[in-house]
Amino acid sequence: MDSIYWPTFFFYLFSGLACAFAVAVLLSSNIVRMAFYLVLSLGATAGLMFLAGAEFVGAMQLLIYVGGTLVLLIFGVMLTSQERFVVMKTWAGDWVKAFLAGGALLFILAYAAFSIPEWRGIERTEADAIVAQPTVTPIAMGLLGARTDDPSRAGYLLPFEIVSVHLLVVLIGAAYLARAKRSRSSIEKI
Amino acid sequence: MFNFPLANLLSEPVGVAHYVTVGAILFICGALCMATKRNALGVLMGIELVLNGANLNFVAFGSQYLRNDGHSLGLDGQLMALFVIVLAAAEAAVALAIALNFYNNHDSIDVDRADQLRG
Amino acid sequence: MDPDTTLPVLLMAAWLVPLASFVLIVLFGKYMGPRGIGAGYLSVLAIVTSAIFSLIAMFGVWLPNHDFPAAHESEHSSSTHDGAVVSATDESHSKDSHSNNPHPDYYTGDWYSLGEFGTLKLTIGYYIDSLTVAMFCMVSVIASCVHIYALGYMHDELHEQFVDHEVTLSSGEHLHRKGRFYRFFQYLSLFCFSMFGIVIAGNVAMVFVFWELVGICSYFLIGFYIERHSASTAANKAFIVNRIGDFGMLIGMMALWSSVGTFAFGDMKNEKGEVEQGLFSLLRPEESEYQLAPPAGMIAEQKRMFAGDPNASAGDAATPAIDPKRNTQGQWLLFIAGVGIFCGCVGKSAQFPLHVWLPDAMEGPTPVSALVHSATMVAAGVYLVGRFYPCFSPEALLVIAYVGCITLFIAATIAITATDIKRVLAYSTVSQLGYMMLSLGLGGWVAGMFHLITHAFFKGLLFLCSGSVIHAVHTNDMTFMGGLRKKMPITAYTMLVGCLAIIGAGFPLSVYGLSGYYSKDAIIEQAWSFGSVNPQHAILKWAPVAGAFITAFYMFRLWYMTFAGQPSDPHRYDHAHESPRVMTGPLIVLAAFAIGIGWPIFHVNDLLEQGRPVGTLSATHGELLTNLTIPSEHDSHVPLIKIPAGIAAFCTALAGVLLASIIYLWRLLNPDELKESFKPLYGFLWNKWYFDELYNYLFVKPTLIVSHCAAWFDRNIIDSILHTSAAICKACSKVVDALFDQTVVDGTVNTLASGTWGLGLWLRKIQTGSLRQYVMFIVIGTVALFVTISIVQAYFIPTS
Amino acid sequence: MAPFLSQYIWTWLAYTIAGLVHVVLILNLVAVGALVFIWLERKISGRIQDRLGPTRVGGKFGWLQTLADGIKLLTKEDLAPAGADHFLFRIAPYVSFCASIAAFIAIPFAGGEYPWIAQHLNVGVFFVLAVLGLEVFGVILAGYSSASKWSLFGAMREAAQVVSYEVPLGMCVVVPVLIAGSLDLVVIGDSQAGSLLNWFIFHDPFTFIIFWVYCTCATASVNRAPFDLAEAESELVAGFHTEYSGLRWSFFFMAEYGSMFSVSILASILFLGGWHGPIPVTNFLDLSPENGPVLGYMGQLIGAVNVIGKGVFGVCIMMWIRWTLPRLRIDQVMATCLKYCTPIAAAMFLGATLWQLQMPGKAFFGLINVSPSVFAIGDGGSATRLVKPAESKQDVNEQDQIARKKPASLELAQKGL
Repeated sequence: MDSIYWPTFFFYLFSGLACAFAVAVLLSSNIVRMAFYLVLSLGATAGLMFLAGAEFVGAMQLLIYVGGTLVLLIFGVMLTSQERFVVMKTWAGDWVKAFLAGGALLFILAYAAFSIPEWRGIERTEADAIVAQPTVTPIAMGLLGARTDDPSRAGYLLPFEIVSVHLLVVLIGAAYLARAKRSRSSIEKI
Repeated sequence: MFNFPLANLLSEPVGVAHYVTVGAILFICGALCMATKRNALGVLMGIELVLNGANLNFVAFGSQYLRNDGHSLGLDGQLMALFVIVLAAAEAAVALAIALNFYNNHDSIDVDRADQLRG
Repeated sequence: MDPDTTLPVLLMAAWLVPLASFVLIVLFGKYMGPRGIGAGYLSVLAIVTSAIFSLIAMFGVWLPNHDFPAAHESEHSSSTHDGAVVSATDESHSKDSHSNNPHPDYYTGDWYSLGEFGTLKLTIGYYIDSLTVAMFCMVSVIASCVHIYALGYMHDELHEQFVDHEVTLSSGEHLHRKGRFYRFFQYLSLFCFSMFGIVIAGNVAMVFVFWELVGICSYFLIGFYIERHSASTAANKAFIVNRIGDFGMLIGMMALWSSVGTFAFGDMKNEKGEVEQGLFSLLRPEESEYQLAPPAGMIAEQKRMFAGDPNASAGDAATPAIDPKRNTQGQWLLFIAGVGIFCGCVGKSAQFPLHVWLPDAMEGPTPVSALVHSATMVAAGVYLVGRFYPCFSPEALLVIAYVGCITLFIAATIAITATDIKRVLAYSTVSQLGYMMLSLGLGGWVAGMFHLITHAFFKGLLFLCSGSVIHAVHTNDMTFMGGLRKKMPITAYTMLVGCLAIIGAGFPLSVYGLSGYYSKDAIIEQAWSFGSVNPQHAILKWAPVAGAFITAFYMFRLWYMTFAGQPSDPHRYDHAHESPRVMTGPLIVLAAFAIGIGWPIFHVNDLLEQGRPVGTLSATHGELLTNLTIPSEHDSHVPLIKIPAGIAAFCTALAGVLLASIIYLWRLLNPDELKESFKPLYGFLWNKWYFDELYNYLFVKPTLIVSHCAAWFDRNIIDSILHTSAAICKACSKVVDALFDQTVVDGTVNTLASGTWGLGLWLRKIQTGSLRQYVMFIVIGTVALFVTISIVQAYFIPTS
Repeated sequence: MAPFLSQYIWTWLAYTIAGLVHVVLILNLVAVGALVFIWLERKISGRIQDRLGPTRVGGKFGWLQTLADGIKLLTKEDLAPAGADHFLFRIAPYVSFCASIAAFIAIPFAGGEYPWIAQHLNVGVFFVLAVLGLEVFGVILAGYSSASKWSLFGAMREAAQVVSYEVPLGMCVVVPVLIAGSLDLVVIGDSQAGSLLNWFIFHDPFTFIIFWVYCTCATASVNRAPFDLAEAESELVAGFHTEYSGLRWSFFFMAEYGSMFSVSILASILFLGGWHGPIPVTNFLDLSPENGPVLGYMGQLIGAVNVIGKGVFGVCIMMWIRWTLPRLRIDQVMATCLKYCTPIAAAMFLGATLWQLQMPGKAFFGLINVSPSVFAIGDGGSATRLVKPAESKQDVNEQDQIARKKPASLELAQKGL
């Protein structure tokens, strides 16, 4: 038996965390706790991304998802809670149906994933020889339109710009959608 | 010699399949979340989980260390994941706005009450 | 300048400019200035441009390149001038009488080929000789005057609301409509274009096309006040009567083409450089010294027609039984062709028996009348006779002469009693056209054409004057006029010039006179010359003389009733006024032409002499009527004929003027009493020889009876058949409806509909509106997709 | 440290020991730092308000006052409101505190080839920002789970404020990243090697302005006065931590001071030269690793002192501001962010970009040249980026020539544009 390969150890640690908290999100009925578990799950996923060599994506995941999205989520929770703790019970039948369907899908996906030999991972000897390559600069150059890994392929300047504009539009639209409506009486006063 | 499958679990590197399985678990948790939560924000969290599972798959396919045949999406996988993250943020903003409007109109965020489009 | 290239271009420009104006006005007329006034100016600009091009063609190209032949008429009429010349002309004269003239100078060619069907070639081409150029100048100058005049005359149409006082609606009000100023000029431009087209046409087909175009223009213009019943019926009448003539013309054309095989007038080189002989060369071949000789094809055709011999061909005709004295081979066909073509001219030039449309055509606006009666439409008929002159056999010419003679007399007599100022002029036109036809029929080609030109000027003048009067007093009836000389002197004295010109006033046996003096005297001389060789046709000798008397009488009757004496309607008299300058200007110009156009120094006669058609100079003898002789035109200039004819013309005209003065100026005889004393005759004339009634009984009534019968047949027999079959159909379809439609068709449709409805109801259950269930559907769908694909892959796709 | 240890003991043990050492060091830094800062704040506020501050406990300067407070808090009863969500209520302070401490994982205290840093990340800046952003999460959980309207209001304000201020803060941070060409904090710090003239704050006018924007936004994002709306005593009793007592309350407090310290250190690394002092003492003394481990260690120590000193200075400035300026209203806070800070940051970002394009390889407002090796675009790792002394002379010469050629080609490029 070989010595422990530490990335595998951390993979199982983080994936266990991520899955456990994802299940916790599913099972919890308190919306704020759900949000809390979700943050943890996402944080663990960010760790998985670091492990897969995508440290920039992981950092972005932390920064945007955890820092931004979830704050918005909780913001929404506070604005929409009519009681102190919002609990909405789901029918037991829904649970059963959901778990049946979900279980079937999970089985299929996992079976499919493990049925491909190339996806089983590399040999230990190869893994020990890995020297991590930083990915920030290639990603940055890719977003600016120049691919350093494969110069023959097109960069991502156009999608990047589209996403930027899209984001701007969405934010304006969201602000418009969410702004407080004036009550009828105040309009009449004007 | 027959090896017990879990015997060298921690001593062998993981592969894409492991990541995909984790992604599938996250995805299914998210999907079930969407299917079972009556709270609109719960549905939104389910969506986040689904997207996250998908992201994990992208990253896994883009990683150079996870496949034994040397193929990978390379940078594309990571950039896809980045775009998904950004779009998810946008989606969350819009979804929250919708939820707020919904709340304003229904005094609740129970999605089961949003069935005006029932056939 | 090379006339071969420049003449066609110049005349084509003159021809097409009115078309351009027409097209522009059609498209943009409404937007040209306030209520389309710009259309008038555009039209005037176009016709003046045409006139300038025509005059350039005449004075810049034709005259410098073509010397006049040794003058005949002018020398003869002024034989006292120069003795040396007399002998020379006598020599040439004697030579001319016995030999025939060759082709005149002409230019012909095709601009554009429309199509070629076997030997039939349809082209847009030109045939230009001195007659063409002269006609171009005449038409464009007169049309320019008329256009300018119309700018003033049609001024009422410029109002936004034009009130037509002659139309009363059922509500008792007069008709109010928008002004149609631009439309009037649009038609005028098209009219001029069509007339130019006839004149310049290089082949028969093109002539026919523009012939019909002129017809349709006259229809539009006569019916310009379409709301007036009289105007619309007059337009219809003109159109229908013209169609009758055109039918004859088609027969003539077909007769010519089927036997001769070409439509072109002149000889033309084709692409290979060979000369294709035209109509004139074929009918008057050079070998027979330009005598009219029916070509081989015509002889064969006649054989086929008359003998019923379908095998007859040109080969048989190649060896005819030659009887030099009396060769009737092909003459009948020639006669038919000639008379057929002449039929068209009868219709267009309002000859007896188709003259009835012309007086009715007075319903159009006066500028239209002026244009129709002087330069364009009626002139077209005479021009066509002149153009086809080489194709007419002596017998056909005799028919022409008799028709002209009858026309001139009938029209003149009707004009005596007419009180409508425009109708008097209209009948005078018919009468003068009769003169022209008579002259042409008697061999006086130059005289007829000369009279065509001079008449165009003074008749245009007369009509414009009458229009001016009508404009002033708002009525056509001369009995409401009188004494207008003081109110509108320019109109009065220009009209007097017109009257004098039409009666042929001049110093007898001298060279001093108005334009009519020369042309009319030439016609009478020709008639006398003809009478001297054909004593059996003496009536043709005296009719023009009598006509001259009547002409003088009614023309001066007209002038006296209008301008002299006391005003018969003081109210109208008080409101009368001289017309604006835009109308009097053309009057003065035309008056100048009416005075001077015939003067020998202007050489109009010589110009026409240049265009004398091939082989028409010498005297010819009839082949079918052996005792018929068409004399040479130059024979009429011998003093033996010229002097008595001139004196007779002068005396009759003077007598007519005197009689008119006695009755209408000095009032020595009361016209009403005369009316009473000659009541039957007066009634006969007043009713225009009962021509309309005659035609009514002869043609209209029978047609109506036949059509009533047909209508009865329609209504009773055919309709009942239809109704019965419809009822049967209905019954059948009711049965089918019950048996098939309601069960099978409706059943299918209803089943489909209810099936769709049921499916929709079932599918509706899936649309729960529940977000969560939709997610479940997605998950289940994904699983199902995977399972399906797996099964398909495992069991149905063979593994390689 | 771990590789060094793993030569002697099991690898996993070596890593564990190394990790523990790092954790202890960082925890000490934050916890002890908080003790010091609380005492410091009391003294400074006293001085500003013309009084002495704590004097009784702990000798002359009252330096034991905080420790005494800490003991008092430890002994207090750990209360939770009846309606609270106990689980979240208990866990919220730890979330904040963890986030605050976790930021120090990626913060270097000394650079060079062997930087003093718990975990060397090549996306260090982002990591620090992300983790600092997580801190607000604890605040929100606390405010929500307390079942108190004051807490909820405080948390709401906090959420709105922090989320808003992250936008200009991110833009401010990107400018030094842009100039250094890396997200790696070690690289950024080493890019400012040399004297005060090489600091990014003096790099060009835009960075000079954006430094102050950064200060404003950083103050706001750590909820310090005048942006401390989340705990505005006059309106909300104590804001999100109204219901907390004892040790849990002190965790929030430590998290706050930890965040202050971390943003200050971040400011010092991004703009103020990091571990490079205003005068390059280490260079004068040749305190580099090449001259032996001891001298190298001395150099690193001086660097750490520099970083911590600048951080403390930043914290003191924040305290000074707190006791000087009145608190803003929430709408003023948002207006400051959205109407002023964000546009200014965006404009400065653009200006700095253009400046970089126009004057590459220059420092101190474009007045002096910098060795181009520092500015060459590489990928991340500091080890590959630092110039080896043996080759440096030739390299510098060559690269100088390249640098001299560069403006010409850039000019051409601009003309082409």
